[in-house]
Amino acid sequence: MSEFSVHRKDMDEISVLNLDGYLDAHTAPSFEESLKQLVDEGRFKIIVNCDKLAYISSAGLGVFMGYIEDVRANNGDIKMSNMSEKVFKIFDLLGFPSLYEIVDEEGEAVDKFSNINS
Amino acid sequence: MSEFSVHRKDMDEISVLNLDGYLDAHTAPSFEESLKQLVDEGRFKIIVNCDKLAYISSAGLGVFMGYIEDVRANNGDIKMSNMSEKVFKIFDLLGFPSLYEIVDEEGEAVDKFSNINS
Amino acid sequence: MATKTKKFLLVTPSESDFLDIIRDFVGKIARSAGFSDDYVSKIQLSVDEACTNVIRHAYLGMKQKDIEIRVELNAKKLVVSVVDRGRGFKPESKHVDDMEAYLSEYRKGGLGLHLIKLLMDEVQFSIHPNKMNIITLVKYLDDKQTLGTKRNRKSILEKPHARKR
Amino acid sequence: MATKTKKFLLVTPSESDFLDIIRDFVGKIARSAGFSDDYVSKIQLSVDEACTNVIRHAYLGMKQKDIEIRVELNAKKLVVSVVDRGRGFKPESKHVDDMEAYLSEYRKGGLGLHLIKLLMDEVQFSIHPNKMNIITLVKYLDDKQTLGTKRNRKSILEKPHARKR
Ligand SMILES: Nc1ncnc2c1ncn2[C@@H]1O[C@H](COP(=O)(O)OP(=O)(O)O)[C@@H](O)[C@H]1O
Ligand SMILES: Nc1ncnc2c1ncn2[C@@H]1O[C@H](COP(=O)(O)OP(=O)(O)O)[C@@H](O)[C@H]1O
Repeated sequence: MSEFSVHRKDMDEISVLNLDGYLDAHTAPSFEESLKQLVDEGRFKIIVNCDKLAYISSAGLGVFMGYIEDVRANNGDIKMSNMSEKVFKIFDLLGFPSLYEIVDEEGEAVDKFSNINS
Repeated sequence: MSEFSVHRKDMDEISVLNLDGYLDAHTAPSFEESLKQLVDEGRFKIIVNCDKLAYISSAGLGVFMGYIEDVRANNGDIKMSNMSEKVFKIFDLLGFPSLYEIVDEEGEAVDKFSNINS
Repeated sequence: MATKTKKFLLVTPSESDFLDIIRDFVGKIARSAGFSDDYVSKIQLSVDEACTNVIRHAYLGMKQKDIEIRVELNAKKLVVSVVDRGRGFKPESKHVDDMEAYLSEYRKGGLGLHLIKLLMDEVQFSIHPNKMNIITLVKYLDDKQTLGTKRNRKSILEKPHARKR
Repeated sequence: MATKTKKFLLVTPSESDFLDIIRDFVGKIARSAGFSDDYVSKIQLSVDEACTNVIRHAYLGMKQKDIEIRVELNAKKLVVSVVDRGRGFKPESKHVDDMEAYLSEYRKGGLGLHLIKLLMDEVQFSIHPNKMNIITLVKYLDDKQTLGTKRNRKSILEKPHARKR
């Protein structure tokens, strides 16, 4: 079975989801559950830290697609950070960088959310 | 393919073979080659350091069996050290500790060879 | 590695639990063939996508069915066929022409076959509903794919990474 | 995991190059069944031994032959069958009765089947030379084997570790 876990960290208005392991059709529901939880709580400023994300398939990409519209309609965003070269290549291949903000470090994503607030 | 390598270190009369990885039917010939080389050079005081040995099958055990008689007939020995719990269990299951000296640390094996010399 | 073709077969239940077994199986064979890590990853992802489709679509989620992964390896290429005996589909109708339009629709799925076509050198379909449906993925062992050169982080779609808001 | 039986199949060429693929395949299934690391290792080693025998003995070293590994898993047990279509053998004639005598002869081989019998709960043979030879290995999923308790380093043969010289 694919190893995968999500760890959540709340900082004021912003929530960070740390993804760890293999995000495929088997583990996508667990990531989806975490995103849904945030949306249900009305927390729309979301950073997905991919530092420990070893792998992503289209089932994982679909989770991002499934929430972005709703989140943005609520004045929020899903930004991604700390992506490995390998994982970035897949996002890039599908043109996701034109739709999602992907930054090198989590801190940059925090700053971008803060700038919007100020 | 199974990953495996042998690194040799000579110290006076004693030679140490450091095994690294998976010792199975595919990689046993490489270990056998290293042992044969020592015997060909007349180096019979042999320590096999198993610190990085992750796995052993009977094909690997057979290599030890194939040289021990010859080595001992030449006043030498094959001693083993730094075995993980997992690898030791296999040696133990087959009763190898009654035939081979298996010590915790490489240094102990060196001492045992030196005591014989003095 | 000899020039003769080497054949492998893996059959697992059609459940997502076993995608990691499938990725490992294909990955180990691709690595033994000399593909660079980068290409091993591409092959693994493509096979994952094809198998995920079998799990999700071929048998409408029924778990007591099989996924069959056939691998043939020779000095020139690696060929992976993913076989199901489910309801089949029309591959030509599933084409994603315009990724930009796709993304703007915020669709959740439909990227698997597109990814496979981007990642593999050749993709063939042989569809016989409820008899045998085969998607065949081919990757050639040329120098480029075995050298393991590091690509730039430049978008192949040539767009800026950060979206303007 | 449901109580229904799940079936897996792996076929590779009969070459030692692919023993790691076989160990990984069986290891992942055993782990998914809930076996402790200790028991996963025992199952992997047993299957390696059975496959090594096929590679070395069944086809007299010919490489263009297959090894077939069938796995069946249910709530009670894991059953692995290693199948060859080679020359067969008489399993009962290969028994190692006395390990002490064995070791004193400094024999190089002949430990594989002995190990398998020590490591698995049940071992069955079905030999039909040049048709189909099957060694079936069974491990039960009882509490002991899934808890992963650490055993002592005490010899099961109850002998001192270091040999007197
Ligand atoms: N093996 C298959 N059996 C039946 N239908 C399939 C199969 N593979 C693909 N399809 C069909 O092709 C469509 C597109 O597949 P894909 O591009 O992987 O996206 P997704 O699986 O996310 O829908 C699927 O929605 C399904 O209708
Ligand atoms: N699949 C097989 N096909 C033919 N002969 C076999 C097979 N498995 C085992 N044997 C025979 O049984 C003997 C004992 O096997 P084993 O205990 O594994 O030791 P080893 O392989 O080191 O000889 C082998 O030497 C071989 O003659």
